[in-house]
Amino acid sequence: MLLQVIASGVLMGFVYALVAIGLTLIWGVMDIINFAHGEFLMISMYTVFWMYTLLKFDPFVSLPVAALLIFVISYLTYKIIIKRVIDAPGLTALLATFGLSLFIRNLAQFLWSPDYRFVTTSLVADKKITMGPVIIGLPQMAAAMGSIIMTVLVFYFIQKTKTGRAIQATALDRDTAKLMGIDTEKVYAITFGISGACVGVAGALMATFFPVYPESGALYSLLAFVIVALGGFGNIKGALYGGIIIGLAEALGGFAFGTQFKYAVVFLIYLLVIQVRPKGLFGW
Amino acid sequence: MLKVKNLSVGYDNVPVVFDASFEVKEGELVSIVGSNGAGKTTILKTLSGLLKPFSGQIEFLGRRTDRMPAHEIVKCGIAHVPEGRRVFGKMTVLDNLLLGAHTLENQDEIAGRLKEVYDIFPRLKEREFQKAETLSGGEQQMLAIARGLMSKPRLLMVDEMSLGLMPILVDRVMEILKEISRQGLTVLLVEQKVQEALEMADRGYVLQTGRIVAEGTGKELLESDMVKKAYMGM
Amino acid sequence: MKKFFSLILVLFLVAGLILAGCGQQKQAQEQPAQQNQDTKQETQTVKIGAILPLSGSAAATGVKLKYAIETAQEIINGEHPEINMELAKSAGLPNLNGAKVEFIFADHQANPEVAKSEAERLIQNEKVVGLIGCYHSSATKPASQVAERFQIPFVAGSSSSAALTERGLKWFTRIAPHDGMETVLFFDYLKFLNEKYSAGIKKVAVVYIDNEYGVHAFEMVKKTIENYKADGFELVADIKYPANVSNVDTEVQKVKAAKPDAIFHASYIGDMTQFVKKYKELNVVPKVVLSYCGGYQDPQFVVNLGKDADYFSGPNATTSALFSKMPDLEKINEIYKAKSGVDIDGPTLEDFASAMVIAEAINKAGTTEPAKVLEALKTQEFAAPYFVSGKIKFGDDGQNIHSASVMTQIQNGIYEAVWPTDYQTKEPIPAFPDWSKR
Amino acid sequence: MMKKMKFHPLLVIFFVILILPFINDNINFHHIMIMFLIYAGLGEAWNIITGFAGQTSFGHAAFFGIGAYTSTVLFYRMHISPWAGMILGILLATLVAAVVSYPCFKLKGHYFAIATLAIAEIIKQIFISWEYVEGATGISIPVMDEGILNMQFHTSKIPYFLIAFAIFSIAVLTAHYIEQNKMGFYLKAIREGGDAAEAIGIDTVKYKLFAMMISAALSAAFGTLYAQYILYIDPFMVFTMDVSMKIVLLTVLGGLGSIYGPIIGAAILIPLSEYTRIFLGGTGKGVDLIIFGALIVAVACFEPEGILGIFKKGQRKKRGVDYARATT
Amino acid sequence: MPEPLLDVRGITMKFGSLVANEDVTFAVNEGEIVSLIGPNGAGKTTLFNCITGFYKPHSGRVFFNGIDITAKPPHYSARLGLTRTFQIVKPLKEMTVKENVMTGAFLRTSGKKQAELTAMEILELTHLAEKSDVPAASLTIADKKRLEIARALATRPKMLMLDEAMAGLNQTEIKDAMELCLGLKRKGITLLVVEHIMEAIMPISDRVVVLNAGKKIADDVPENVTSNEEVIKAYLGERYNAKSKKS
Repeated sequence: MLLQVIASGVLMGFVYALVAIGLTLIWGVMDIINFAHGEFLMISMYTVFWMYTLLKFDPFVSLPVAALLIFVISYLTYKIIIKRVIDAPGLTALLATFGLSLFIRNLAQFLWSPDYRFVTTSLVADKKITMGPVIIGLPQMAAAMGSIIMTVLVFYFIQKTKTGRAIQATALDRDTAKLMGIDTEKVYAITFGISGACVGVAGALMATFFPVYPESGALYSLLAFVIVALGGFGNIKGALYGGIIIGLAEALGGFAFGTQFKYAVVFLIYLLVIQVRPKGLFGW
Repeated sequence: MLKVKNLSVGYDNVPVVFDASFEVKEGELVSIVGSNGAGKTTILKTLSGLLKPFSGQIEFLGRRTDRMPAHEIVKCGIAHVPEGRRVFGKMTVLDNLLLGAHTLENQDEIAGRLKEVYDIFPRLKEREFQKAETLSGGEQQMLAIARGLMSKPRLLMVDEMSLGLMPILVDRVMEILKEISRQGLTVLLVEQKVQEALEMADRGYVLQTGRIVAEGTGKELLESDMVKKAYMGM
Repeated sequence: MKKFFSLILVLFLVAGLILAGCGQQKQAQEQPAQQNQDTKQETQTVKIGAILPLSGSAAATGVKLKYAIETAQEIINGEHPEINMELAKSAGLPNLNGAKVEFIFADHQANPEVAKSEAERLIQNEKVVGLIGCYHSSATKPASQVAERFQIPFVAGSSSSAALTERGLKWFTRIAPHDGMETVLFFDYLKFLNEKYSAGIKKVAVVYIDNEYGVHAFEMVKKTIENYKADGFELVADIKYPANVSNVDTEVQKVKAAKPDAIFHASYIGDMTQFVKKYKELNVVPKVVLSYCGGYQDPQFVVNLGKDADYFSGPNATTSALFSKMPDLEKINEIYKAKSGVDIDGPTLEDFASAMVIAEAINKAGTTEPAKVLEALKTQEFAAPYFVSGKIKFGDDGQNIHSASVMTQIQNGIYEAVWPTDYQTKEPIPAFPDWSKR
Repeated sequence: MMKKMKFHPLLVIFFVILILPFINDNINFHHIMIMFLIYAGLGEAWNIITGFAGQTSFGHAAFFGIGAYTSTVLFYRMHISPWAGMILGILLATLVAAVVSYPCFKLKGHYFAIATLAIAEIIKQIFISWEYVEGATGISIPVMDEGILNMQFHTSKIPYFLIAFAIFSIAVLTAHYIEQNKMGFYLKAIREGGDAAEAIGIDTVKYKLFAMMISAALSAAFGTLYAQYILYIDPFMVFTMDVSMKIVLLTVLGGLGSIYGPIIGAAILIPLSEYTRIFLGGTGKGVDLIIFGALIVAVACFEPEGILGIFKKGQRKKRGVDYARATT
Repeated sequence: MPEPLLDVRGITMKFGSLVANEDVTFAVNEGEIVSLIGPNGAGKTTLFNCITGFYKPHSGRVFFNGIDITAKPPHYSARLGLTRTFQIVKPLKEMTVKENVMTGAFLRTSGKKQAELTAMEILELTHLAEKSDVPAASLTIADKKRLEIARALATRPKMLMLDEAMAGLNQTEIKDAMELCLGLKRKGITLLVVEHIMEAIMPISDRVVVLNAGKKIADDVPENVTSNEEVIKAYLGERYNAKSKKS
């Protein structure tokens, strides 16, 4: 049973990481807490759901569509809203993203009703892998694989491509980045877009085994905040490891102390880790 | 090549530079000298587009650049080596250099630039994959200049490169700049160390509390009594 | 500068005041306008407040409840001779010269604070003569306290916490069976299965959400099981999970480890669905799963889970399988379905009942005077052809003494009534087949 | 300059707030005024630690909740007057603030913010699971005879309003006093740079701790009032992140770091949220929150320094011109 | 000989494998102006940070006025009368000049009036009085440096540690700064000055301590230091040496 708990915890951790990667990117590059991140996730889940319901598309088919759509939405969010608040003092950006999250969440309720919905069949639905005493659902497995692939992709993108370098440079020193001929406005918009694409992929993968409803995104974004802070803001690897740690903490904590305490354990782990590493596990 | 007319600029509605006019001709090495707070850095920041002028005109190679965003100006051929080096400490030397070549598209051209730059600064080649923050101050300054050169600029602007460098290194970097200038690149140097800056300059301007108070060849300025007075704030 | 500051501040505050004033004026204007219209028809309007979770995490249910109450309003105000109910046949309330009933909806956002202030507003500003709602027991508590203070009758539909009727409130009544009654029902049903089908159910696990609803349900199980020890029942696991749970992996593993024969669930639709998915994934096969009034009763449960929803059971005020047996219910459902697109379900029907009952009480009292309405509520019996019990009667504590619920089980995607045997639409299936054999 | 002014702007604000409920005797308006005072006061309290000292707290609901629970539990279990409960709640919240925030002060920026959020969530979970305080079930405060001792008033909201006004005034005056005196200077120095502050002899940890404790104490007082006013509390309503975020939002909306900010912010946000809900909430489509969200975004975009920013901008322009004149 | 005001004994500070200070020992007597010089990366600022408590040295002790202040928080030393300024100025940007100085003055008083009086007095002394209501952020570099000193002075220190307070100033401003230092000395304030500009500090220093690569290589009166071959080689560089001799 313990094995199963650990396996489930790690798998869930990968899913959390999936959500956190996009968040950490914006946070690290622009120092903005995007409270609407969860809502982007929710839109992605709805996209997949509607493509499944109306067009009978498998979630894996609609995954790129969701990623692209959220990329565009995020990109526009930057252009329309974030651009105006990024240089504002203190918590203004937070105010804006919080307002945006309220707006999107309730717009979703307005448009699609607050019902809980499910994508009932997909390539991976209801399939599972049994390894001795451990049972692993294929949808979770797919999501975990997705999160690993995405971590690697985003990591590679940031480290090795020209745009990635520009993102890094902008994160480190915006003015000097401009002197390199980098259009930092564009870099920010792209960063926001990529973050959106990440969460779009996350939403598509998660829609195969989580319910879709207007509040569904908010659930994961709170945990994603903790994961990002645990891993260190802006650190892609940190988000992955942070996710796994949180997933494990939740599973093992719930197992040991009673499941009602599982999130309390998660928050406690964060507080403990942060005492030793005040800037997160991988923070500079 | 670069013409600045009646430039006024500053921060938060507070002007720092008043009505400054000067020019840089193709192939020259021009120094702007003045004590700290005179507005030298402000002028460079305006030239490279980080600040927008309150009034006045900037013309580079016949194009108005005063309303262009910074990254467009880089594409026009102006490279700005900022005060305090500002290398990307968490990134490798190579990444820093590649960032300098951000405006270039052609991979072969970038490779070519890289080779040229490594020829000028062999030290950087040795440290190619080190994080920039692990370099010494002098090496970082070299990296900053090399990074500026990567964009294949027509005009290289260097801000206060002597700041925080020990004198022996100041001399070395000055040498390198002179060499670069000799190879035909136009250089605009901003310095508070009047001696060193004017010694090597073809022409120079003296800035005092936001106003240009003297101009002439490097030698003229060094010998001019008036300049000394102005510079020392008398 | 500072003077300017204060001026602006004052302006803001005054703006707030004006806004408030405007709101009032608007209402004031609306009211006579409506009254004018009404006087033309020589009738008046009886206003009743309905406080529901119309946004937030329970909005899905709240919106359905709203449709149900609108259905009640339509039946009362319109002429529906096809439905065998007193208020349906004539337009409006016959004993009040055909006065129309208007339900005024307010959103409590699942927040007790808002529920309280909305109750006050409805009573004071909207001049409602009765209140119904609030679905969440935690919201019903402060809202009904307000009703008590203003001496306005409050009829709760689907709020199931037993604590509500234990407070000794005079002006409070409730339609739905509370969780204590439900728990007794559960054990009686299990006993029935054991006796009739030799189901051999002994070990009981309780899975419940960590809020008022879940915790209270569990307390009832703890208390009630003492009386059923003799029948061989024992509690093998109680698993409490956080509200807003993001996944239920660990919870299900704990359930699995306890190997229960029966699982009692106090869960909302979202978490309930996740549990079922996980039961399937980890191959948890109990004999019976019984759900307190909550997620199971939502028709979305079957829509989302399809075949996987089969064999789950729970008490329900109604089921679509009963429609054919109960023509009045069927007709009510037609009206409801036209609005909401889905069949009426248990909680929804209970809130529908609360709307009908309060209107009927006013009609029976022949006046909107609160004391008379309350007297009617407490003393009269109300016909409820839409419930299997057929009637509603409130006890001294305000609890409906006729349990409106039947035990249902989902079979082939349909909520079949399985117990008590009088209302059976299908026989219960007292064992889960293996998940792979569905 | 303005020192000898006949009235202080705060007095004007106090006066206007105080007479408003007597002009408009609509009970719903009274409710809004009470909520306005509670949230404006919470904003003032939060502003001390976040606006002045620059330590972003996302967990103020914890102190609010502790205040609410302490008095309620004492009243519910032992029939101790809520006033005594309020004082105990304040002490307890202050103690908790000191104990939990001390180890967090070495964290910078958002790491601190997330830590406060984590602490608040843990405290919430403790209360949910704590049977003595009725856990998740919440406590319905026994309805007693109305009177100042029981802090319960059933016939009119005016007494609640006056109590709220009193605590609000204390909060505003505390913030005002801090701002004008040594502590305010010190907190602002800490906000702008810990090292510089340390170098001139400011014990940054001590002052941050003071600020947090004062802030927690004020928040707890409002908690007690809130519980007595609603007469029902459960952990989900007082410990929720929604309360923390509402405090943050309205203060940022009004203007961070100024005693006027929370007042302006609450004066806009509270009536706005109440009235959008009242007029549009009944539709069940979330229209009220759509509009509400859009308005917040609009304010953030067009007035990034909060509503107060409009005035500041004017001021700065004037100063800037003066300075330019002085230097040329 | 009286006990020194500041007594630094065997300070060693490491960052990972990098040794920034190695066994540095020196003392500053009451009423002295002592300069701490050395080429870039010699570890001057690190030493400053160790003395004032921003860093915890790996070994060694620091005594101020006979009290052990090693690894005590900076505000502790400030309270004892040891205040420092920063190489990179840290004005409290959103406050005015006067408020900046008042913040310093609050160390010795809780009264706002008193703090204001102290602030005005110090602003006069540092020639900032006419800019007292200007926001600190809009000052020029020279004024910011002056403000940094003014704020430190407002804490009424026995000893002031200036970290490159003259870097980036012009000739006239440097002269002003030198005057200021001498004026402070007359007022009985002991000074420890880190500086690059030799011309400025040589005339005013009573003693000069030279660091190179983290180690102390000289500790003597200025005349002797300037003629110390090791110092010249390590620090000045040929050309600069020649030039400063010329002037």
